[in-house]
Amino acid sequence: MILVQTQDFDSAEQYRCLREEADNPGAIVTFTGLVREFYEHNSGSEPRVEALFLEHYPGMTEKALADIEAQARSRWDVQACRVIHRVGELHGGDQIVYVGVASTHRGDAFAAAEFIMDYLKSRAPFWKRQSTTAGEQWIESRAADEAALQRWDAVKSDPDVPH
Amino acid sequence: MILVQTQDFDSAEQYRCLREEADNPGAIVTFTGLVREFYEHNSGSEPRVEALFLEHYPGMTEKALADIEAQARSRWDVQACRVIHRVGELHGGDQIVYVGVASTHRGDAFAAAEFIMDYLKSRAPFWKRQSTTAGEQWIESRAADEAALQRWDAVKSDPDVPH
Amino acid sequence: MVTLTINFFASLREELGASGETLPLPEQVTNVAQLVDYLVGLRGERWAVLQDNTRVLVAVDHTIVQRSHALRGGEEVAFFPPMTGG
Amino acid sequence: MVTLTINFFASLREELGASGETLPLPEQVTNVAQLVDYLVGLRGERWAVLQDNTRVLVAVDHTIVQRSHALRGGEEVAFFPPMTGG
Repeated sequence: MILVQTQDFDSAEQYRCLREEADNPGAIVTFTGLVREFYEHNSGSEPRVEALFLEHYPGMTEKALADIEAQARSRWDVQACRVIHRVGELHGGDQIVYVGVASTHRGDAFAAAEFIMDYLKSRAPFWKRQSTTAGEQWIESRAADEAALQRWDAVKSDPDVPH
Repeated sequence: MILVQTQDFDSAEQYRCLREEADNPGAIVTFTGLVREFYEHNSGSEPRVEALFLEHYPGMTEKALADIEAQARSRWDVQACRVIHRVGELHGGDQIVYVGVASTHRGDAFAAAEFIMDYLKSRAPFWKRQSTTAGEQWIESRAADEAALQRWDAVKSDPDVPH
Repeated sequence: MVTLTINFFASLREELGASGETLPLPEQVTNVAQLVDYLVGLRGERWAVLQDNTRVLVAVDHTIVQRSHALRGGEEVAFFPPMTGG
Repeated sequence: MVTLTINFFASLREELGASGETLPLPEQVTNVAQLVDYLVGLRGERWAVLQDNTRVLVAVDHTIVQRSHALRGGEEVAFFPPMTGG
Protein backbone atom coordinates (compact mmCIF):
# COMPACT_ATOMS: atom_id res chain seq x y z
CA MET A 1 0.00 0.00 0.00
CA ILE A 2 1.36 3.38 -1.06
CA LEU A 3 0.14 6.75 0.20
CA VAL A 4 1.21 10.30 -0.66
CA GLN A 5 -0.46 12.70 1.74
CA THR A 6 -0.14 16.04 3.52
CA GLN A 7 -1.38 14.80 6.90
CA ASP A 8 0.76 13.02 9.50
CA PHE A 9 0.67 9.23 9.85
CA ASP A 10 0.39 6.90 12.82
CA SER A 11 3.20 4.35 12.73
CA ALA A 12 1.37 2.19 15.31
CA GLU A 13 -1.58 1.86 12.92
CA GLN A 14 0.80 1.00 10.07
CA TYR A 15 2.43 -1.71 12.18
CA ARG A 16 -0.99 -3.19 13.05
CA CYS A 17 -1.89 -3.29 9.34
CA LEU A 18 1.40 -4.96 8.40
CA ARG A 19 0.85 -7.64 11.05
CA GLU A 20 -2.69 -8.26 9.79
CA GLU A 21 -1.89 -8.23 6.07
CA ALA A 22 1.11 -10.54 6.38
CA ASP A 23 0.64 -14.29 6.24
CA ASN A 24 2.60 -15.86 9.11
CA PRO A 25 5.43 -13.25 9.31
CA GLY A 26 8.61 -13.79 11.32
CA ALA A 27 9.99 -10.25 10.99
CA ILE A 28 8.68 -6.73 10.60
CA VAL A 29 11.10 -3.88 9.88
CA THR A 30 9.90 -0.28 9.87
CA PHE A 31 11.69 2.90 8.87
CA THR A 32 10.49 6.36 9.81
CA GLY A 33 12.20 9.45 8.44
CA LEU A 34 11.97 12.64 10.52
CA VAL A 35 12.69 16.27 9.69
CA ARG A 36 15.89 17.25 11.49
CA GLU A 37 16.32 20.71 12.94
CA PHE A 38 19.36 22.67 11.82
CA TYR A 39 20.76 25.45 13.95
CA GLU A 40 23.07 28.36 13.24
CA HIS A 41 26.66 27.50 14.11
CA ASN A 42 27.05 30.72 16.07
CA SER A 43 23.82 31.42 17.89
CA GLY A 44 22.63 27.88 18.52
CA SER A 45 19.32 29.19 19.79
CA GLU A 46 17.08 29.82 16.78
CA PRO A 47 16.51 27.06 14.24
CA ARG A 48 18.11 28.00 10.95
CA VAL A 49 15.45 26.16 8.98
CA GLU A 50 11.97 27.46 9.73
CA ALA A 51 10.06 25.10 7.47
CA LEU A 52 10.50 22.42 4.86
CA PHE A 53 8.25 22.21 1.79
CA LEU A 54 7.86 18.98 -0.12
CA GLU A 55 6.76 19.21 -3.73
CA HIS A 56 6.01 16.13 -5.81
CA TYR A 57 4.80 15.15 -9.28
CA PRO A 58 1.29 13.74 -8.79
CA GLY A 59 0.65 10.68 -10.91
CA MET A 60 4.31 9.90 -11.42
CA THR A 61 4.98 9.69 -7.66
CA GLU A 62 2.57 6.83 -7.11
CA LYS A 63 3.87 5.01 -10.17
CA ALA A 64 7.52 5.42 -9.12
CA LEU A 65 6.81 4.15 -5.59
CA ALA A 66 4.81 1.20 -6.94
CA ASP A 67 7.75 0.33 -9.26
CA ILE A 68 10.18 0.45 -6.33
CA GLU A 69 7.92 -1.76 -4.21
CA ALA A 70 7.58 -4.23 -7.12
CA GLN A 71 11.37 -4.40 -7.47
CA ALA A 72 11.72 -5.11 -3.74
CA ARG A 73 9.07 -7.84 -3.97
CA SER A 74 10.90 -9.45 -6.89
CA ARG A 75 14.21 -9.55 -4.99
CA TRP A 76 13.12 -10.54 -1.49
CA ASP A 77 10.37 -12.39 0.32
CA VAL A 78 7.86 -9.60 1.13
CA GLN A 79 4.59 -10.61 2.78
CA ALA A 80 3.31 -7.07 3.25
CA CYS A 81 4.65 -3.61 2.48
CA ARG A 82 3.46 -0.11 3.34
CA VAL A 83 4.98 3.15 2.11
CA ILE A 84 3.83 6.65 3.10
CA HIS A 85 5.43 9.89 1.97
CA ARG A 86 4.20 13.26 3.15
CA VAL A 87 4.14 16.37 0.97
CA GLY A 88 3.52 20.03 1.71
CA GLU A 89 4.83 22.04 4.67
CA LEU A 90 6.74 20.26 7.44
CA HIS A 91 8.70 21.37 10.47
CA GLY A 92 11.57 20.12 12.62
CA GLY A 93 10.68 16.86 14.38
CA ASP A 94 7.85 16.00 11.97
CA GLN A 95 7.53 12.54 10.47
CA ILE A 96 8.12 12.70 6.73
CA VAL A 97 8.34 9.15 5.37
CA TYR A 98 7.41 5.61 6.46
CA VAL A 99 8.43 2.25 5.04
CA GLY A 100 7.26 -0.98 6.68
CA VAL A 101 8.01 -4.51 5.47
CA ALA A 102 6.76 -7.83 6.87
CA SER A 103 8.66 -10.93 5.82
CA THR A 104 9.31 -14.53 6.76
CA HIS A 105 12.93 -13.85 7.73
CA ARG A 106 14.72 -10.86 9.18
CA GLY A 107 17.37 -10.58 6.44
CA ASP A 108 14.68 -10.06 3.79
CA ALA A 109 12.74 -7.55 5.89
CA PHE A 110 15.84 -5.41 6.57
CA ALA A 111 17.08 -5.54 2.97
CA ALA A 112 13.71 -4.78 1.37
CA ALA A 113 13.01 -1.82 3.70
CA GLU A 114 16.45 -0.28 3.17
CA PHE A 115 16.29 -0.88 -0.59
CA ILE A 116 12.91 0.89 -0.80
CA MET A 117 14.25 3.86 1.21
CA ASP A 118 17.42 4.14 -0.89
CA TYR A 119 15.45 4.10 -4.15
CA LEU A 120 12.72 6.38 -2.86
CA LYS A 121 15.35 9.03 -2.01
CA SER A 122 16.68 9.35 -5.56
CA ARG A 123 14.12 7.74 -7.86
CA ALA A 124 10.73 9.03 -6.70
CA PRO A 125 9.77 12.56 -7.83
CA PHE A 126 9.93 14.50 -4.56
CA TRP A 127 11.81 17.76 -4.08
CA LYS A 128 12.58 19.58 -0.83
CA ARG A 129 12.70 23.35 -0.45
CA GLN A 130 13.61 24.94 2.84
CA SER A 131 12.70 28.25 4.30
CA THR A 132 15.66 29.50 6.32
CA THR A 133 16.65 32.67 8.15
CA ALA A 134 18.71 33.37 5.00
CA GLY A 135 15.76 32.90 2.62
CA GLU A 136 14.29 30.14 0.48
CA GLN A 137 16.42 27.42 -1.09
CA TRP A 138 15.98 24.12 -2.88
CA ILE A 139 17.86 21.24 -1.31
CA GLU A 140 20.43 19.72 -3.65
CA SER A 141 20.72 16.01 -4.30
CA ARG A 142 23.70 14.34 -2.66
CA ALA A 143 26.33 12.06 -4.15
CA ALA A 144 26.04 9.83 -1.07
CA ASP A 145 22.41 9.05 -1.90
CA GLU A 146 23.41 8.01 -5.41
CA ALA A 147 26.21 5.89 -3.90
CA ALA A 148 23.67 4.18 -1.65
CA LEU A 149 21.86 2.98 -4.78
CA GLN A 150 24.99 1.55 -6.40
CA ARG A 151 25.50 -1.07 -3.71
CA TRP A 152 22.15 -2.75 -4.54
CA ASP A 153 23.50 -3.50 -8.02
CA ALA A 154 26.37 -5.44 -6.46
CA VAL A 155 24.30 -7.33 -3.90
CA LYS A 156 22.13 -9.90 -5.64
CA SER A 157 20.28 -10.89 -2.48
CA ASP A 158 21.23 -11.41 1.16
CA PRO A 159 22.48 -14.83 2.24
CA ASP A 160 19.76 -17.04 3.64
CA VAL A 161 19.58 -15.47 7.07
CA PRO A 162 16.65 -17.02 8.92
CA HIS A 163 14.71 -15.08 11.52
CA MET B 1 17.24 0.53 27.42
CA ILE B 2 17.19 -3.26 27.66
CA LEU B 3 14.28 -5.34 28.97
CA VAL B 4 13.90 -9.10 29.40
CA GLN B 5 10.30 -9.87 30.28
CA THR B 6 7.53 -12.45 30.05
CA GLN B 7 4.79 -9.95 29.14
CA ASP B 8 4.08 -8.63 25.66
CA PHE B 9 5.36 -5.21 24.58
CA ASP B 10 3.73 -2.29 22.77
CA SER B 11 5.86 -1.29 19.80
CA ALA B 12 3.96 2.03 19.53
CA GLU B 13 5.08 2.93 23.06
CA GLN B 14 8.66 1.94 22.20
CA TYR B 15 8.58 4.16 19.13
CA ARG B 16 7.29 7.10 21.18
CA CYS B 17 10.13 6.61 23.69
CA LEU B 18 12.76 6.44 20.92
CA ARG B 19 11.47 9.68 19.45
CA GLU B 20 11.56 11.38 22.87
CA GLU B 21 14.95 10.04 23.96
CA ALA B 22 16.70 10.87 20.68
CA ASP B 23 18.22 14.30 20.16
CA ASN B 24 17.16 15.58 16.74
CA PRO B 25 16.87 12.21 14.95
CA GLY B 26 16.52 11.85 11.18
CA ALA B 27 15.79 8.11 11.10
CA ILE B 28 14.17 5.50 13.32
CA VAL B 29 14.42 1.82 12.38
CA THR B 30 12.52 -0.80 14.32
CA PHE B 31 12.64 -4.57 14.13
CA THR B 32 9.98 -6.84 15.59
CA GLY B 33 10.42 -10.60 15.64
CA LEU B 34 7.28 -12.73 15.66
CA VAL B 35 6.68 -16.41 16.41
CA ARG B 36 5.87 -18.13 13.14
CA GLU B 37 3.36 -20.96 12.98
CA PHE B 38 4.53 -24.23 11.50
CA TYR B 39 2.07 -26.68 10.02
CA GLU B 40 2.27 -30.36 9.18
CA HIS B 41 3.12 -30.83 5.52
CA ASN B 42 0.26 -33.30 5.11
CA SER B 43 -2.69 -32.12 7.14
CA GLY B 44 -2.15 -28.38 6.93
CA SER B 45 -4.91 -27.82 9.45
CA GLU B 46 -3.42 -28.22 12.92
CA PRO B 47 -0.31 -26.24 13.87
CA ARG B 48 2.63 -28.57 14.34
CA VAL B 49 4.13 -26.35 17.05
CA GLU B 50 1.73 -25.84 19.94
CA ALA B 51 3.95 -23.57 22.00
CA LEU B 52 7.42 -22.09 22.15
CA PHE B 53 9.31 -21.76 25.45
CA LEU B 54 12.12 -19.29 25.84
CA GLU B 55 14.68 -19.96 28.54
CA HIS B 56 17.46 -17.50 29.35
CA TYR B 57 20.37 -17.06 31.77
CA PRO B 58 19.31 -14.24 34.11
CA GLY B 59 22.15 -11.88 34.89
CA MET B 60 24.17 -12.84 31.84
CA THR B 61 21.34 -11.97 29.42
CA GLU B 62 21.24 -8.31 30.44
CA LYS B 63 25.04 -8.08 30.32
CA ALA B 64 25.24 -9.70 26.88
CA LEU B 65 22.56 -7.38 25.45
CA ALA B 66 24.25 -4.32 27.00
CA ASP B 67 27.57 -5.41 25.41
CA ILE B 68 25.90 -5.77 21.99
CA GLU B 69 24.26 -2.35 22.31
CA ALA B 70 27.62 -0.82 23.33
CA GLN B 71 29.29 -2.36 20.26
CA ALA B 72 26.57 -0.91 18.02
CA ARG B 73 27.00 2.51 19.62
CA SER B 74 30.77 2.38 19.07
CA ARG B 75 30.35 1.57 15.36
CA TRP B 76 27.45 3.80 14.34
CA ASP B 77 25.76 7.03 15.31
CA VAL B 78 23.05 5.87 17.75
CA GLN B 79 20.95 8.55 19.45
CA ALA B 80 18.62 6.15 21.24
CA CYS B 81 18.29 2.37 21.38
CA ARG B 82 15.68 0.05 22.89
CA VAL B 83 15.88 -3.75 23.06
CA ILE B 84 13.19 -6.04 24.46
CA HIS B 85 13.32 -9.84 24.52
CA ARG B 86 10.49 -11.94 25.87
CA VAL B 87 11.02 -15.19 27.78
CA GLY B 88 8.65 -17.93 28.90
CA GLU B 89 5.78 -19.44 26.92
CA LEU B 90 4.86 -17.98 23.53
CA HIS B 91 2.51 -18.98 20.72
CA GLY B 92 2.23 -18.53 16.95
CA GLY B 93 1.81 -14.87 16.00
CA ASP B 94 3.22 -13.55 19.32
CA GLN B 95 5.80 -10.79 19.39
CA ILE B 96 9.10 -12.16 20.72
CA VAL B 97 11.79 -9.52 20.26
CA TYR B 98 12.03 -5.77 19.58
CA VAL B 99 15.00 -3.65 18.53
CA GLY B 100 14.58 0.08 17.88
CA VAL B 101 17.33 2.51 16.90
CA ALA B 102 17.11 6.28 16.40
CA SER B 103 19.96 7.91 14.52
CA THR B 104 20.90 11.01 12.57
CA HIS B 105 21.04 9.15 9.24
CA ARG B 106 19.19 6.17 7.82
CA GLY B 107 22.29 4.11 7.00
CA ASP B 108 23.36 4.10 10.65
CA ALA B 109 19.87 3.28 11.93
CA PHE B 110 19.48 0.31 9.56
CA ALA B 111 22.98 -1.04 10.21
CA ALA B 112 22.85 -0.70 14.00
CA ALA B 113 19.41 -2.37 14.25
CA GLU B 114 20.39 -5.29 12.00
CA PHE B 115 23.74 -5.69 13.79
CA ILE B 116 22.02 -5.87 17.18
CA MET B 117 19.56 -8.49 15.89
CA ASP B 118 22.30 -10.61 14.30
CA TYR B 119 24.37 -10.60 17.50
CA LEU B 120 21.38 -11.09 19.77
CA LYS B 121 20.47 -14.29 17.84
CA SER B 122 23.78 -16.03 18.51
CA ARG B 123 25.50 -14.15 21.34
CA ALA B 124 22.81 -13.54 23.97
CA PRO B 125 21.95 -16.52 26.22
CA PHE B 126 18.45 -17.42 25.05
CA TRP B 127 17.33 -20.91 24.10
CA LYS B 128 14.12 -21.97 22.38
CA ARG B 129 12.28 -25.19 23.10
CA GLN B 130 9.15 -26.13 21.18
CA SER B 131 6.23 -28.26 22.10
CA THR B 132 5.02 -30.02 18.98
CA THR B 133 2.53 -32.73 18.09
CA ALA B 134 5.61 -35.02 18.06
CA GLY B 135 6.74 -34.00 21.58
CA GLU B 136 9.20 -31.54 23.11
CA GLN B 137 12.38 -30.49 21.34
CA TRP B 138 15.11 -27.88 21.69
CA ILE B 139 15.65 -25.76 18.61
CA GLU B 140 19.15 -26.13 17.17
CA SER B 141 21.35 -23.19 16.29
CA ARG B 142 21.69 -22.55 12.57
CA ALA B 143 24.83 -22.05 10.48
CA ALA B 144 23.07 -19.20 8.66
CA ASP B 145 22.84 -17.22 11.90
CA GLU B 146 26.57 -17.63 12.47
CA ALA B 147 27.16 -16.58 8.84
CA ALA B 148 25.10 -13.45 9.44
CA LEU B 149 27.61 -12.47 12.15
CA GLN B 150 30.65 -12.94 9.93
CA ARG B 151 29.66 -10.19 7.52
CA TRP B 152 29.88 -7.56 10.28
CA ASP B 153 33.60 -8.33 10.61
CA ALA B 154 34.09 -7.46 6.94
CA VAL B 155 32.00 -4.29 6.97
CA LYS B 156 33.76 -1.58 8.92
CA SER B 157 30.90 0.88 8.70
CA ASP B 158 28.38 1.89 6.04
CA PRO B 159 29.35 4.63 3.61
CA ASP B 160 28.16 8.06 4.63
CA VAL B 161 24.55 7.65 3.57
CA PRO B 162 22.62 10.71 4.76
CA HIS B 163 18.97 10.54 5.68
CA MET C 1 -4.26 18.19 -33.54
CA VAL C 2 -1.37 16.18 -32.08
CA THR C 3 -0.07 17.88 -28.93
CA LEU C 4 2.47 17.46 -26.15
CA THR C 5 1.93 18.38 -22.50
CA ILE C 6 5.08 19.74 -20.87
CA ASN C 7 5.62 20.17 -17.12
CA PHE C 8 8.45 21.68 -15.09
CA PHE C 9 9.03 20.98 -11.41
CA ALA C 10 10.81 22.39 -8.38
CA SER C 11 13.86 24.64 -8.92
CA LEU C 12 13.59 24.22 -12.69
CA ARG C 13 10.06 25.62 -12.69
CA GLU C 14 11.30 28.69 -10.80
CA GLU C 15 14.39 29.07 -12.97
CA LEU C 16 12.33 29.05 -16.18
CA GLY C 17 9.40 30.92 -14.70
CA ALA C 18 7.10 28.33 -16.29
CA SER C 19 5.14 25.48 -14.77
CA GLY C 20 4.08 23.88 -18.03
CA GLU C 21 2.03 24.13 -21.16
CA THR C 22 0.39 22.15 -23.92
CA LEU C 23 1.78 22.77 -27.39
CA PRO C 24 1.28 21.27 -30.87
CA LEU C 25 3.90 18.64 -31.67
CA PRO C 26 6.41 20.47 -33.91
CA GLU C 27 7.11 18.66 -37.18
CA GLN C 28 10.88 18.37 -36.62
CA VAL C 29 10.49 16.86 -33.13
CA THR C 30 10.70 13.04 -32.99
CA ASN C 31 12.43 12.59 -29.66
CA VAL C 32 13.14 14.32 -26.33
CA ALA C 33 16.48 15.84 -27.39
CA GLN C 34 14.81 17.46 -30.39
CA LEU C 35 11.99 18.79 -28.20
CA VAL C 36 14.59 20.42 -25.94
CA ASP C 37 16.41 21.99 -28.89
CA TYR C 38 13.09 23.28 -30.24
CA LEU C 39 12.21 24.88 -26.86
CA VAL C 40 15.65 26.53 -26.53
CA GLY C 41 15.34 27.91 -30.06
CA LEU C 42 11.84 29.23 -29.31
CA ARG C 43 12.44 30.66 -25.82
CA GLY C 44 16.11 31.66 -25.78
CA GLU C 45 19.35 30.95 -23.94
CA ARG C 46 17.85 30.74 -20.43
CA TRP C 47 16.20 27.49 -21.47
CA ALA C 48 19.52 25.94 -22.46
CA VAL C 49 19.62 24.49 -18.94
CA LEU C 50 17.25 21.82 -20.28
CA GLN C 51 20.13 20.49 -22.40
CA ASP C 52 22.20 19.63 -19.31
CA ASN C 53 21.28 16.01 -18.61
CA THR C 54 22.96 15.89 -15.20
CA ARG C 55 21.02 18.88 -13.87
CA VAL C 56 17.75 18.07 -15.64
CA LEU C 57 15.97 14.70 -15.74
CA VAL C 58 13.13 13.86 -18.14
CA ALA C 59 10.07 11.65 -17.64
CA VAL C 60 7.69 10.72 -20.43
CA ASP C 61 4.29 9.53 -19.28
CA HIS C 62 5.61 9.20 -15.69
CA THR C 63 8.68 7.11 -16.54
CA ILE C 64 12.26 8.43 -16.51
CA VAL C 65 13.71 8.24 -20.03
CA GLN C 66 16.88 9.01 -21.98
CA ARG C 67 17.08 12.03 -24.30
CA SER C 68 16.83 9.65 -27.28
CA HIS C 69 13.32 8.55 -26.20
CA ALA C 70 10.89 8.84 -29.16
CA LEU C 71 7.93 11.23 -29.08
CA ARG C 72 4.87 10.64 -31.27
CA GLY C 73 2.50 13.22 -29.79
CA GLY C 74 0.00 12.83 -26.99
CA GLU C 75 2.72 12.31 -24.36
CA GLU C 76 3.17 14.07 -21.03
CA VAL C 77 6.80 15.22 -20.89
CA ALA C 78 8.19 16.41 -17.54
CA PHE C 79 11.51 18.12 -16.78
CA PHE C 80 12.88 18.33 -13.25
CA PRO C 81 16.08 18.41 -11.16
CA PRO C 82 17.45 15.28 -9.39
CA MET C 83 15.02 14.09 -6.70
CA THR C 84 15.50 14.84 -3.03
CA GLY C 85 12.73 12.95 -1.22
CA GLY C 86 12.75 10.73 1.84
CA MET D 1 36.36 -22.14 51.75
CA VAL D 2 36.97 -21.22 48.12
CA THR D 3 34.06 -22.44 45.95
CA LEU D 4 32.79 -22.43 42.38
CA THR D 5 29.16 -22.06 41.34
CA ILE D 6 28.30 -24.14 38.27
CA ASN D 7 25.16 -23.78 36.14
CA PHE D 8 23.80 -25.76 33.20
CA PHE D 9 21.19 -24.44 30.76
CA ALA D 10 18.68 -25.64 28.19
CA SER D 11 19.26 -29.02 26.49
CA LEU D 12 22.51 -29.49 28.39
CA ARG D 13 20.72 -29.27 31.74
CA GLU D 14 18.28 -31.96 30.60
CA GLU D 15 21.01 -34.13 29.13
CA LEU D 16 23.01 -34.08 32.39
CA GLY D 17 19.97 -34.11 34.63
CA ALA D 18 21.58 -31.30 36.64
CA SER D 19 20.81 -27.59 36.82
CA GLY D 20 23.83 -26.59 38.86
CA GLU D 21 25.67 -26.79 42.12
CA THR D 22 28.23 -25.07 44.30
CA LEU D 23 31.38 -27.08 44.95
CA PRO D 24 34.73 -26.44 46.65
CA LEU D 25 37.42 -25.46 44.13
CA PRO D 26 39.42 -28.68 43.59
CA GLU D 27 43.18 -28.25 44.08
CA GLN D 28 44.13 -29.44 40.57
CA VAL D 29 41.70 -27.05 38.83
CA THR D 30 43.23 -23.78 37.61
CA ASN D 31 41.21 -23.26 34.41
CA VAL D 32 37.94 -24.20 32.69
CA ALA D 33 39.36 -27.20 30.80
CA GLN D 34 40.63 -28.69 34.05
CA LEU D 35 37.26 -28.10 35.74
CA VAL D 36 35.57 -30.02 32.90
CA ASP D 37 38.05 -32.92 33.19
CA TYR D 38 37.49 -32.99 36.95
CA LEU D 39 33.69 -33.15 36.52
CA VAL D 40 33.91 -35.94 33.90
CA GLY D 41 36.20 -37.93 36.21
CA LEU D 42 33.82 -37.42 39.11
CA ARG D 43 30.48 -38.01 37.32
CA GLY D 44 31.33 -40.41 34.50
CA GLU D 45 31.22 -40.65 30.70
CA ARG D 46 27.84 -38.98 30.25
CA TRP D 47 29.46 -35.71 31.28
CA ALA D 48 32.10 -35.99 28.55
CA VAL D 49 29.77 -33.86 26.39
CA LEU D 50 31.18 -30.89 28.33
CA GLN D 51 34.53 -31.48 26.58
CA ASP D 52 32.98 -30.81 23.14
CA ASN D 53 33.58 -27.10 22.63
CA THR D 54 31.36 -26.81 19.57
CA ARG D 55 28.32 -28.28 21.33
CA VAL D 56 29.01 -26.64 24.70
CA LEU D 57 29.87 -22.99 25.35
CA VAL D 58 31.26 -21.69 28.65
CA ALA D 59 30.68 -18.38 30.42
CA VAL D 60 32.61 -17.29 33.51
CA ASP D 61 30.94 -14.52 35.48
CA HIS D 62 28.52 -13.87 32.58
CA THR D 63 31.16 -13.56 29.87
CA ILE D 64 31.82 -16.20 27.19
CA VAL D 65 35.38 -17.54 27.61
CA GLN D 66 37.80 -20.04 26.07
CA ARG D 67 38.56 -23.34 27.80
CA SER D 68 41.96 -21.93 28.83
CA HIS D 69 40.30 -19.22 30.97
CA ALA D 70 41.82 -19.22 34.50
CA LEU D 71 39.72 -20.04 37.57
CA ARG D 72 40.76 -18.81 41.02
CA GLY D 73 37.63 -19.68 42.98
CA GLY D 74 34.56 -17.57 43.64
CA GLU D 75 33.52 -17.59 39.97
CA GLU D 76 30.14 -18.45 38.47
CA VAL D 77 30.79 -20.94 35.64
CA ALA D 78 27.97 -21.69 33.19
CA PHE D 79 27.78 -24.38 30.50
CA PHE D 80 25.20 -24.22 27.70
CA PRO D 81 24.50 -25.10 24.06
CA PRO D 82 24.80 -22.49 21.24
CA MET D 83 22.20 -19.76 21.69
CA THR D 84 18.96 -19.66 19.73
CA GLY D 85 17.30 -16.39 20.73
CA GLY D 86 15.65 -13.66 18.68
